[in-house]
Amino acid sequence: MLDIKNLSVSYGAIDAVKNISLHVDDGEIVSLIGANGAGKTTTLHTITGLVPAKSGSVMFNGHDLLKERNHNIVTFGMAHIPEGRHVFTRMSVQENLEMGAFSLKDDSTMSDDLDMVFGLFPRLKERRRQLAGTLSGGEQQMVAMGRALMSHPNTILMDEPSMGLSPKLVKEIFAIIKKLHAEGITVLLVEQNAKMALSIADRAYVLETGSITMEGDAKELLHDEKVRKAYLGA
Amino acid sequence: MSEPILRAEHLGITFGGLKAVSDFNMTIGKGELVGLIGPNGAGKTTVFNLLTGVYQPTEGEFFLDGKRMNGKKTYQVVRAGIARTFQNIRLFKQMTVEENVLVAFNESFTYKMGGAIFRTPRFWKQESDMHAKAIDLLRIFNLEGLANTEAANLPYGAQRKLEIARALATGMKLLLLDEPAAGMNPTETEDLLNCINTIRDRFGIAILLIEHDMSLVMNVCQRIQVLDYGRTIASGLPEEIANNPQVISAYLGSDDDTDSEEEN
Amino acid sequence: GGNMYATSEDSMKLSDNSVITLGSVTTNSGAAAAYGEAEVNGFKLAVSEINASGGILGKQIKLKSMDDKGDVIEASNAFNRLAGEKDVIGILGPTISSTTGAVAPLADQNQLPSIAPAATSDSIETGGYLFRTCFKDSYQGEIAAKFAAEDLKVKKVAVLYGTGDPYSSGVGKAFVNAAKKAGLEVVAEENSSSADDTEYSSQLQKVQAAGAEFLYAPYYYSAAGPYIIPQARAVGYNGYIMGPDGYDGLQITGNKARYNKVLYTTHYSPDDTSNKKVQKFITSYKKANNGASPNTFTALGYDSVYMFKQAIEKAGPNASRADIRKAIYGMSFSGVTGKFTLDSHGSPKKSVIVLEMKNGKPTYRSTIEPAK
Amino acid sequence: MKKSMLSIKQSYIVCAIGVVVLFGVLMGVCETGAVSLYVKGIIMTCCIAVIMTTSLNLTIGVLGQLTLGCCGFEAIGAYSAALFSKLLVANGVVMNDTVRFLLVTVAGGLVACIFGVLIGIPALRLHGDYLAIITLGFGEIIRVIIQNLKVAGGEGLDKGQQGQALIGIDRLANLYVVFWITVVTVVLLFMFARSRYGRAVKAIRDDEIAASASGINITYMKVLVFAISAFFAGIAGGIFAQYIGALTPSMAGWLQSINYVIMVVFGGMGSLTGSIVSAIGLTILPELLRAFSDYRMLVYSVVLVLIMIFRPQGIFGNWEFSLPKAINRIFYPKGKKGKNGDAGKAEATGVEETKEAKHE
Amino acid sequence: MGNQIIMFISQIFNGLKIGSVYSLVALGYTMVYGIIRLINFAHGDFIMVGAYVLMLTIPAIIACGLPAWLSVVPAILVCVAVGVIVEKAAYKPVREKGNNMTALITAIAMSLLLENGSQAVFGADYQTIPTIIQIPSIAIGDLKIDGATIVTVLLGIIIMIALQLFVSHTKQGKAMRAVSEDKEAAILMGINVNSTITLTFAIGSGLAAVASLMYCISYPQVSPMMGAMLGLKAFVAAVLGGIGSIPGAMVGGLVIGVVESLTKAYIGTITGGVITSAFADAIVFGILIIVLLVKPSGLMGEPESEKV
Ligand SMILES: Nc1ncnc2c1ncn2[C@@H]1O[C@H](COP(=O)(O)OP(=O)(O)OP(=O)(O)O)[C@@H](O)[C@H]1O
Ligand SMILES: Nc1ncnc2c1ncn2[C@@H]1O[C@H](COP(=O)(O)OP(=O)(O)OP(=O)(O)O)[C@@H](O)[C@H]1O
Ligand SMILES: CC(C)C[C@H](N)C(=O)O
Ligand SMILES: [Mg+2]
Ligand SMILES: [Mg+2]
Repeated sequence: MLDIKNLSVSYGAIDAVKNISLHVDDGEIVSLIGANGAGKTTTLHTITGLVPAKSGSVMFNGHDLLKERNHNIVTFGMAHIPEGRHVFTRMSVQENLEMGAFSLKDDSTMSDDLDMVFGLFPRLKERRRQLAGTLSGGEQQMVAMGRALMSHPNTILMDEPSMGLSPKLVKEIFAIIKKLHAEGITVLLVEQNAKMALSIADRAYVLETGSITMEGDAKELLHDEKVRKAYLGA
Repeated sequence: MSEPILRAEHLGITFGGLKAVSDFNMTIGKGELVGLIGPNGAGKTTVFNLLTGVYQPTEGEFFLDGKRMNGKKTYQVVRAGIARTFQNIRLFKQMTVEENVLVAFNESFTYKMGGAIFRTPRFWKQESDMHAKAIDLLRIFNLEGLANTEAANLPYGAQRKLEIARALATGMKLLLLDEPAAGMNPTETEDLLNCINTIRDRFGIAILLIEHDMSLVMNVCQRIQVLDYGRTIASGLPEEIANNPQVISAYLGSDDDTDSEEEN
Repeated sequence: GGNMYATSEDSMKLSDNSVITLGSVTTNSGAAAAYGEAEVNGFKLAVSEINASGGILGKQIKLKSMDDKGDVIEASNAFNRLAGEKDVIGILGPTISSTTGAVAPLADQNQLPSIAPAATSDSIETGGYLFRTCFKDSYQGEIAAKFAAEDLKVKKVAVLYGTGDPYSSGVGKAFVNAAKKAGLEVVAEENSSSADDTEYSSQLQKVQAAGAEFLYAPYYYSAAGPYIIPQARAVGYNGYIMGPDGYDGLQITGNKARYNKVLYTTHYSPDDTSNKKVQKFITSYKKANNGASPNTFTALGYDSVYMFKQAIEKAGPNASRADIRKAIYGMSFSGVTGKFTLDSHGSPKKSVIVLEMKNGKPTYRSTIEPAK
Repeated sequence: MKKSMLSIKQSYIVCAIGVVVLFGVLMGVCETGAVSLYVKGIIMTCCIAVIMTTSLNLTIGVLGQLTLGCCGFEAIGAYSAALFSKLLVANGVVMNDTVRFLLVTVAGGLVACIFGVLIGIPALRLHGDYLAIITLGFGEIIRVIIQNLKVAGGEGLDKGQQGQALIGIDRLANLYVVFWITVVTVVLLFMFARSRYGRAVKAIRDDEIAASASGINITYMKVLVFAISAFFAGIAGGIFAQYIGALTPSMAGWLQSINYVIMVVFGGMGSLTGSIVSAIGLTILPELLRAFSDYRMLVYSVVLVLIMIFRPQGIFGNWEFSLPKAINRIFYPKGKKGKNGDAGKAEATGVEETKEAKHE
Repeated sequence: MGNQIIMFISQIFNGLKIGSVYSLVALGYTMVYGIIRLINFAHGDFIMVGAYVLMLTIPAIIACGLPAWLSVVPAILVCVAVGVIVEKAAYKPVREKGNNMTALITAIAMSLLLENGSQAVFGADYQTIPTIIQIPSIAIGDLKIDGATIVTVLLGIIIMIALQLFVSHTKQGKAMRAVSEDKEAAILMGINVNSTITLTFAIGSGLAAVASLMYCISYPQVSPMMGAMLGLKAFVAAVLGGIGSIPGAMVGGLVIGVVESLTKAYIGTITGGVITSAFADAIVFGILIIVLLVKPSGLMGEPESEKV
């Protein structure tokens, strides 16, 4: 379980995240919504150590993530699908997936894991030898997701997985998130597509210019008047 | 009907064996707003790249106001009147917001190097005229307060708007917008929709819009053309497109198949 | 406008100072640093010897050394700086011809006598305040051609030189001209881009194929020793190889036999027992430098200091810079690098010694007197 | 937008006065004999370095293209000027020294400029490290060609001998004239950078694709910048030739070019002030280090590494010094942005046209 | 006629002799460039450091009764140490705070530092290296081929294959590729970016020591400046082959060596003496320029086209 307390992050003079606290319980889907520049990506980046925190604490299953070296975090069972996918463009689809298993000491499960991912994303199986850089945006998103799954995570941070995807792919991606959830994986989901995000999440936080302004049951927030006006374009 | 702003005939391009776009036909009249949609990798951005001279078509031709544009370099196409925004935002990051717009006004300046070096009255006059025009333009997008901010420091939404403002400053007849609402939430998208309507009314230009956000596309486009694997699979009025079974299966996805997708 | 080149009328005299200050401008960093370093070692040895034996006219000598990086601007600045210090009575250096060429007019304008130990280019002569201790390029090329024709009696000669280096190309071209005059057949004229290439096999192979009996390869010891000579032997060329004074200190690598039939013209012979100065120079250098051997540039630097000594002694305790210049002009000098007289352009007329490598050791072969 | 206490045009006048005062000081110290030939020589060297660095800054800092061949153009300018000067004398053309100096220097600049265009058109199709290496290559080719030209060796013209230093060049460079050439260079570069041309160039630096999509002819602008840089490098070369009086092909080498690149980066890319200060600073630094004699270059390289580690954006970043601003700050101290430390940021967003670089 | 052919072949081997050394050096450039996009200008000077270590250790190694070439072991150790220290002390802080250009200047400054530093320690003069190994030359009829050339070429090919296998098939190699493509994503995979970069530097610097050995076998002399021109040529080789590409570095080095050699041998004859062998360097650069204009990413480099 992930527990963030009083976290603040700044880029030089810009305070991107101001004293936020949030938690994600095992097996939950928690959604983090907010306008552009609210600090969502920054929050996720701080959790996995890509950006240093100014103050606060991030506890994950007994590990103080802010004190850990960032490349070790994945070994605790946390995977992060970054904003903008960040696939390794000059590696093939399969190599990308194999990179996902980099942190595993033992790679005997590799072929089973690959089969699992290919089962989830049959399209990737067809394209396993293609360089990831030449894939379409949606296919790259699948690679990013599959790659994260390869590290046997129990918790996945997802940053705008639906960005730039066709409506059909968006539906597919959300279906997969639900399926992961059903398998017991914990998900912290950042989304612009607030409607979809809130409809599959258990709980949600609303981030506004670096601060959490609302939190609660996702379905309730979905019907909250303020949220509807600000994020759902009602 | 008089000569349309844009007429594309059988445009196509191949990347090392891959036909990214083929037999692309389209006409856009003055003041029209046309949508271009299709699955990821269908070739939409590639169409924009063809229309702006980033890539040269391997087949077909296209005309702006009846003038053939094949073989023209990007800057020539832009000067002739086609401007665009980019799917991955491309601003002049280390320049201020106002400078970003002024760069696009470059062709409207007539002072020459000598004028610049000797700071002639013409230099001063044009610089101050352009400054005024730039601020006017920024005002449409509520960006005038940020005129002296470095573009890199703008919030994402503002960056998207600045890209549009910059494109407008080239003084084009046809504006190509590539996923302007990507990464925006529905409320911000609505704000953008208003902006698009404003500029179309105010400048009387034609717009070609790529977008995956159906609420935007269906609301603002007069006609929509759908690409899949580089080919046009449908084109028509928004309602027709929304109900076209081929479009639904390739692009929109049916509302009830979300669960079946993952199983196959 | 400001006249940059006003002369300093109020130049000091020797009597104004309790010590005699000599400035030096040499190349101590960059690609040619090795030569400058060797010269400075020569200066230092001479200065300490002179000071130990009572100085010049009873005064100790002080050396002010400056590095020019082999760069003309740096050399000019360093020279001007020393020229501005009124106690500096003369300059040793610069090291290489290009910086010397830039400094030569400054010496005249500052009326500051300068002795360049090893700048060999023909073109730097002014006949004013700049003098040198070494032969000039054309002179050595001519001597070598004469030697090939008269002493070795070869017919087919070849030449290899670096166009990028004024020394190498200056000597090489002079050789070609003289060789043609001497009736030799120049069967191959090969070039390298610079004088510090490492690979010459291609050109050498052509020299070999052209059937040359004698190869003139004017380079420095650093290129000739480890590269040119072994590579020439490796492509099967077994004829004579001759070089200029740059060969002094030739470094032998690998099989010593490869260096047989290698000759060079130089200023002095280490095994020349007739010149006591040579032996004294070599032993005291070895003593001061942990047994390391001096090379030509050290010897030339060493002599240059003694040239100043002789001139200052002649000019007397009240001499100004201009008086010292007068004393150097046309002087006859006898030092480690031979007995010579400076001509009206400031270059020495020297006898040339030809050394031949035998079993890895340079041995005396003959002395060629300057044409009168 | 921050209001300036002095109008733009007034500020230009202030800068002009500043330059004239500086010149007065220079003339004062020179005429009264307060400075030695050595110091004059260093000032001359600084002027040459300032011209080289500020013009190179246009390509590297403003256009954002790394070139390692600037000394090739300097050498072309130097050799052309030297040979042209000899040609004039050989043909018995009599003219005032200063006129001849200016004439041949500009001729050197023009020849370099022509080569700039010829080399720029193909080279500028490449970017980044590839452009750097191709310009380095052109520099080396220029060096080798000069080295093998008969006319560029020995005494030049008919007496030329390849591979030799070109000597006997009339040393007509006069410090006062060179000072004004330097001022004019800086002013021209400043005016260029602060105009629609400069804006277009900066746009290309930030994003080429977006720049062409804004109607800018990238190739034309790049070649223009390259040609301007080459022109001033040629001017610097012409001055160099007529100051030193002797030229060798090695001046075109890449190591020399890298020296100027170091100056540009060290000063802060895109900052004219930075270029000027670092050109002067890095010219003087090795002179100051003469005290360390043998370890001079070692100390120099250590200083360079340390500065890059602790100040990687260069000493000035992209900040510009502005005399009018400094005056405003002194005489109208109520302006809120008076803190020295924050001056950089405040200036960067301030009224652009008042930024004037003045050299110290 | 036969003579001409033998001459031609031996000219090619003359080119391979220096070319194979360029290749070894270029491999080091390419490794480092491939991962952090930095032209490590000091790489040529690592060779110089390696050569000095050889010079100092060979007598001791021989005194121990071991073959002289074993002194490559201390050379590798010292070069790796120097490479890693340079990376940690200078490049890393600059990479984190500055941009490409400042990193490049730091590399140049580092190169100056190593050159002037070793001059301060060893003096500026050239020093010879004792014979390391006598590799007999091979004679095929009239054709004599230098043994060291063959060994260097073979060694280059072996190293190239080993590197290629390492980079594409081992975990560490994949980590290198991942870091070179996307550092953030690499961290998320659990890759220690800093140690990966350090490892790359260590490999590159170790290669420099091997290159020193092969260089000193053919060209037995050291001086503080020896790395400058060698480094530049090797860098040109790496760019010609396509910087970042391991086989490209190998091919680039050999091509440059052979072009140099053939130019020196034939250009004068072909152009009737108008262009002499002194133009060899210019012709090498000319070829580089033409290749880059035709194929901007070098002979074997991957095109880096930006998708709009
Ligand atoms: N590397 C950076 N340097 C400086 N400021 C940054 C940086 N990254 C983000 N910011 C700023 O921090 C704030 C929060 O950004 P962040 O990317 O976390 O927002 P977000 O909620 O993910 O927005 P979006 O929906 O656009 O992805 C913004 O104001 C942004 O401009
Ligand atoms: N320069 C290129 N080289 C090779 N293939 C290319 C290039 N540009 C585009 N493609 C290919 O052309 C196809 C169409 O790409 P395009 O970017 O036009 O898609 P799109 O419709 O804009 O998709 P999306 O909605 O994801 O942006 C893709 O398969 C892409 O990989
Ligand atoms: C010291 C030597 C390298 C100088 C050389 N003879 C020259 O004239 O350049
Ligand atoms: Mg984000
Ligand atoms: Mg697209």
